[in-house]
Amino acid sequence: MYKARVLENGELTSSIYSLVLSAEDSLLANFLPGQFVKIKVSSGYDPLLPRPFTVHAIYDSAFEILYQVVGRGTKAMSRLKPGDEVEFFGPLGKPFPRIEGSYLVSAGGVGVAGFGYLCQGLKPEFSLPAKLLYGARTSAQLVKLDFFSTLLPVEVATDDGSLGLKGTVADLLLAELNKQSYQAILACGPKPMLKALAELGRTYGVKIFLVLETLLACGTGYCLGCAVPSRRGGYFKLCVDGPTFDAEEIDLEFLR
Amino acid sequence: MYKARVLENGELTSSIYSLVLSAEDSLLANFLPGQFVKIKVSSGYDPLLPRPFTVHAIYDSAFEILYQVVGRGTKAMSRLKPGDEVEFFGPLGKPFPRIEGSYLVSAGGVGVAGFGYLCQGLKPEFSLPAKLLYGARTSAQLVKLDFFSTLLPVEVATDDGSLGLKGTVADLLLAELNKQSYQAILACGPKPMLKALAELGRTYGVKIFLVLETLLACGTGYCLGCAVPSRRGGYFKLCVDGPTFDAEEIDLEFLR
Amino acid sequence: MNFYVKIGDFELRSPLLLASGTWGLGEKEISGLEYISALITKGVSKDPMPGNPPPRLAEAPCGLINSIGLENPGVETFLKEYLPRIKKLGPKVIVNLHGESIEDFCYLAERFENADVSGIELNISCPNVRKGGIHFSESAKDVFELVNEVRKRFSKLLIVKLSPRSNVFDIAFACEEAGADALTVANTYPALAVVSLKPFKVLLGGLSGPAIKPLTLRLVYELSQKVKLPIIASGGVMTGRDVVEYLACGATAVQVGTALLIDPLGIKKIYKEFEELYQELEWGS
Amino acid sequence: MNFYVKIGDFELRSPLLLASGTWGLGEKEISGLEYISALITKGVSKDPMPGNPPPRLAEAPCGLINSIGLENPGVETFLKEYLPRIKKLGPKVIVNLHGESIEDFCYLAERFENADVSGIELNISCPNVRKGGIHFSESAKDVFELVNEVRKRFSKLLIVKLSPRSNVFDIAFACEEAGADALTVANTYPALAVVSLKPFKVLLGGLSGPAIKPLTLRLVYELSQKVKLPIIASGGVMTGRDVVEYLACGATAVQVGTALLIDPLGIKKIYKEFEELYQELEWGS
Ligand SMILES: Cc1cc2nc3c(=O)[nH]c(=O)nc-3n(C[C@H](O)[C@H](O)[C@H](O)COP(=O)(O)OP(=O)(O)OC[C@H]3O[C@@H](n4cnc5c(N)ncnc54)[C@H](O)[C@@H]3O)c2cc1C
Ligand SMILES: Cc1cc2nc3c(=O)[nH]c(=O)nc-3n(C[C@H](O)[C@H](O)[C@H](O)COP(=O)(O)OP(=O)(O)OC[C@H]3O[C@@H](n4cnc5c(N)ncnc54)[C@H](O)[C@@H]3O)c2cc1C
Ligand SMILES: Cc1cc2nc3c(=O)[nH]c(=O)nc-3n(C[C@H](O)[C@H](O)[C@H](O)COP(=O)(O)O)c2cc1C
Ligand SMILES: Cc1cc2nc3c(=O)[nH]c(=O)nc-3n(C[C@H](O)[C@H](O)[C@H](O)COP(=O)(O)O)c2cc1C
Ligand code: FES
Ligand code: FES
Repeated sequence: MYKARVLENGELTSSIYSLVLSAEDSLLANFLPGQFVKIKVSSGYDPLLPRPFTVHAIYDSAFEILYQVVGRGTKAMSRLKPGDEVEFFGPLGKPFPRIEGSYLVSAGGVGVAGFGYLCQGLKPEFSLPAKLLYGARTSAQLVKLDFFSTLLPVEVATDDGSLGLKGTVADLLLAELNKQSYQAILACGPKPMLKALAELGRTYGVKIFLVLETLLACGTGYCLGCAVPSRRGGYFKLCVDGPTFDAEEIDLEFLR
Repeated sequence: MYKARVLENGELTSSIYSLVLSAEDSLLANFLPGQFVKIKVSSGYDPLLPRPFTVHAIYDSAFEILYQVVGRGTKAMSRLKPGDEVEFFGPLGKPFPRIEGSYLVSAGGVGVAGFGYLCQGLKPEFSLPAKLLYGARTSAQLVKLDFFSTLLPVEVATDDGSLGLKGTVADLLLAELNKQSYQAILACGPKPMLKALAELGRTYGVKIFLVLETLLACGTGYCLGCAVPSRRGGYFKLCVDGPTFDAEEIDLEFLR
Repeated sequence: MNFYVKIGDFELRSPLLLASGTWGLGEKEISGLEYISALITKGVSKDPMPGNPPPRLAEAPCGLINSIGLENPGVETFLKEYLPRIKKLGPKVIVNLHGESIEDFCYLAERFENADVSGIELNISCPNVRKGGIHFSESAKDVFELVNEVRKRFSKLLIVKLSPRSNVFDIAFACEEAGADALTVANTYPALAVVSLKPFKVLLGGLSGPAIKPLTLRLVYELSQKVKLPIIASGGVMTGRDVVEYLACGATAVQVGTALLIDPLGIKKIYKEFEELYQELEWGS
Repeated sequence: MNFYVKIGDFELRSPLLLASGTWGLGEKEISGLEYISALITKGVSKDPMPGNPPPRLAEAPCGLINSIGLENPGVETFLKEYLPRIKKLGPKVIVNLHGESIEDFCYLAERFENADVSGIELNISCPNVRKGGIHFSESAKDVFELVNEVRKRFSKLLIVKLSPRSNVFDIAFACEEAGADALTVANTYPALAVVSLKPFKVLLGGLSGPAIKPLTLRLVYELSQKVKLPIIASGGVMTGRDVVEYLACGATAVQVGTALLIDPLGIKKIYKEFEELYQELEWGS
């Protein structure tokens, strides 16, 4: 693992946090949009496994992740303070596919985390998406809206209608696909959202890439623990073949 | 366990720290000099066992412990910051014996921790010791010297002679016993020091009480894990029969 | 809460029992006893036992290794001085028995047949004694004979506490056949800690605590599918969720051990967590 | 450092080997290989195996539960596509073998007799397959026959990897008798994790990591006093101190598994810690 210092750590909204870690620029130069890091969350052996998080943004000698507090590991992370030392490893996983032509990114909840770096446009080989479709339960849960709004057009939806469309990201996408055609969609969020988007993609004949999650042990391709069933039989390894997959290649049963 | 807030936590000298924890006065009213608390040192299950520390001093709605960083648990404690929540339980163990007549307290290194509360004189039923004999490797390791000096006469010894007598606590005690007679000695420190003092005590026919340590699991008398061999066969339980023992009652082999 | 199960005539309104050896013998106050169904005593033997010399403990990753060596005052002193005090604590009492031979166990069972206890738990699984204990678990035949003989002499609740390192299935079948009322699954796992490297010194003892939960959970799951006897789970219960997991895996009740050593106020916490989850899962309805 | 041991003709200048299934099959870079004596491959079977459906993993207190189900490309693809790549990594290669029958194992041993590998490790202890694996360990007689037959066909380093839940002593004697060169003690411990309560869903798998260290340390300690075969320890090695403890308890070498999953830079760290302690203890002199 590499050592890093906590530069910032704080709540953006109830249960979603931002963590900024120091890292050498020579290491950061290897990070590509869509990749993730794993972070050690305890000083002892419990919890044992480092937790994976996609890189949200890259700064000078630092990178940021957004994380939702869901269990013991993220709870422990939420207690980190500036100056604390943490261990991490990365970059891991495949970057986002490089898409030629106009494409959308769509995020549900903390799923937006992975798109920041892409939208920052720091890597010329990754073209900017045309728009971000972004949904959450309620407006307060739409974190980093200002950040994204300065980078690209953003359309939002909330379950309670407190901001943007009253509805889901799938509703946003449906409206969008009815207006215009896109080369591809990149989607990250909860499983039901991904499933809905994958189905929409199929109906409209537009390529859709899903950012998937599963429990990881190694994140480095060593353990074969992160099996994602392939549509053609057999398994992908989420941590090295993904986390982003062409929806056509995976068995969508996985999203149940 | 009870919840407490960290009010202060910091290094006094290399590897010896002071931790001040909030606690309700109604609870603190039960604390007696010589008793200890156990403190949970991890948020997960590793390390599993709370660590025992004698109460060093009592303040309004707060108490202080002094701890030496020797392993994983104390290392984790050293990272606590004001405002953090910790869990503890106590008071545990027997208080110091109530000694009538003039007596000495003698401490080696962080062994001084337990005598602060006694010397504060907050509990009238515990008479003040006549003197503190206090030794350490070097002057920098003599923590809380100012605190003790305002409460009672202090004689110090250092291995390197950087302050007070060049020598050990046993040397201090020897000089003291040659000068004057005492009802009893209360001693806390590393095993070789306790052994030396116990032998001196026997030679001079003065009662000596030793504050002992061993690994504890429960600290509450439940597990029988903290066996201290009795001179008369069988075992004491350090956590409920001690931690302070009459040197005559225990098998001094334990100090090897 | 409407939790209610029976093991023979033995009624439980809480799934929690206190495990042998982890709450003393009633000398010290225990908080939260209103939330448990029974107290299982530290192992009691025919004659007093001094226990093992120190060190008796070592810490392990997410676990505790102990080698107490069954320190206890012996059955007569227990009956005279300890039992009355333990009875006053409130909950029903089950006596954990240690014997070196079938005769020892029979003798003890007879002594408790008319004593004011609800049942006995035969400890054939202590890893920390030279004779008896875990050595019984080496042969299903011996266990059958042991339980069979004890059964003849003891009419109340008869539990056998298995060792996880034995051939649990054969031993469990033997207990069932011989007329036991329930099984405790399981005792600690034989373990080793290096106490010091120079000079080289080890502690041989039994591992308890969270580390063993996934292992004992597996044993309970497998055993409950193979034997009809009710299973009382023991191993690493720290939270209400752990209790629920054991019940879901086939246990009838669970014992709390190491958790109480760590947090003397832990019983109430575990019970409350259990209650909440039990209701959330609508198990009671 | 002057660490040097031999198992048969097999020389080790570091006590570290990489455990089966915890470094892939050489697809991904592994840092610190200069500090290890050999790579033990993921289990290789006669025919390709797809592995188990997800979930394959669960976290446990101080441990990891896995049920990979021996996903592997089968011996022919392994020999053609994987072995050449693994050989290029540098260290000697030991192939971990999985068979459902004695015939399977014999077939595999023959295939590797003339392949460019230093030895084989017979996995008679995988808890995650329906046939073969741990089921072999139920009978010392079967194990004797298996090892005996394989020995006739394989002249290089022959290691048998034991299950901790078997009767290890009898199995170990059987291996010794049948001509094995060394034992790996031990594989993962059969364990269970409750993946979800509603609907109730469990993962049956093998427990690895720090949680099992005190248990495997005990097995190594006891076995090394009873069998003459060199013992390669495997279970929860996370630090240099763990390596030293295993050697002090009778192991000839140790395998690093879960530790590498957690920290891909861990080999160097463990080796350096070991080296320092080894010198401090003056074991080399
Ligand atoms: C490649 C990858 C990238 C990720 N990026 C992000 C990110 O940028 N921001 C973010 O907030 N989260 C991200 N996650 C999810 C994040 O890793 C988990 O939320 C985190 O590991 C949970 O740790 P915990 O200890 O708090 O929860 P635990 O106590 O381990 O678990 C709490 C609950 O969450 C479930 N859970 C645990 N891990 C996962 C998982 N990986 N997938 C689904 N459910 C899980 C458990 O089953 C349990 O119900 C990512 C996951 C992957 C695989
Ligand atoms: C009743 C009592 C009161 C105590 N009061 C104080 C106090 O006021 N201030 C203070 O600094 N320390 C005190 N101690 C000792 C303190 O509890 C230990 O130093 C601490 O538990 C070590 O925790 P760790 O996780 O840092 O070390 P570990 O990683 O657990 O161990 C580090 C090293 O210390 C040894 N060790 C661990 N615990 C003990 C122990 N209890 N006795 C002897 N050796 C041990 C281990 O064998 C190991 O070699 C007291 C102990 C007892 C029993
Ligand atoms: C300190 C200690 C002493 C124990 N003494 C006994 C005993 O006397 N008899 C017995 O059958 N089990 C004994 N046990 C085992 C426990 O009753 C329990 O089965 C085991 O610790 C596993 O549960 P746990 O993980 O909840 O502690 C003891 C355990 C500990 C930790
Ligand atoms: C993900 C994973 C996969 C494993 N696959 C195999 C295998 O294919 N064959 C085998 O004999 N052991 C396998 N093992 C067991 C390890 O080789 C090792 O013996 C065990 O994990 C204990 O060591 P550890 O605690 O250092 O991980 C696997 C272990 C893990 C964690
Ligand atoms: S998490 Fe280990 S291979 Fe993906
Ligand atoms: S530590 Fe448990 S009885 Fe003393």
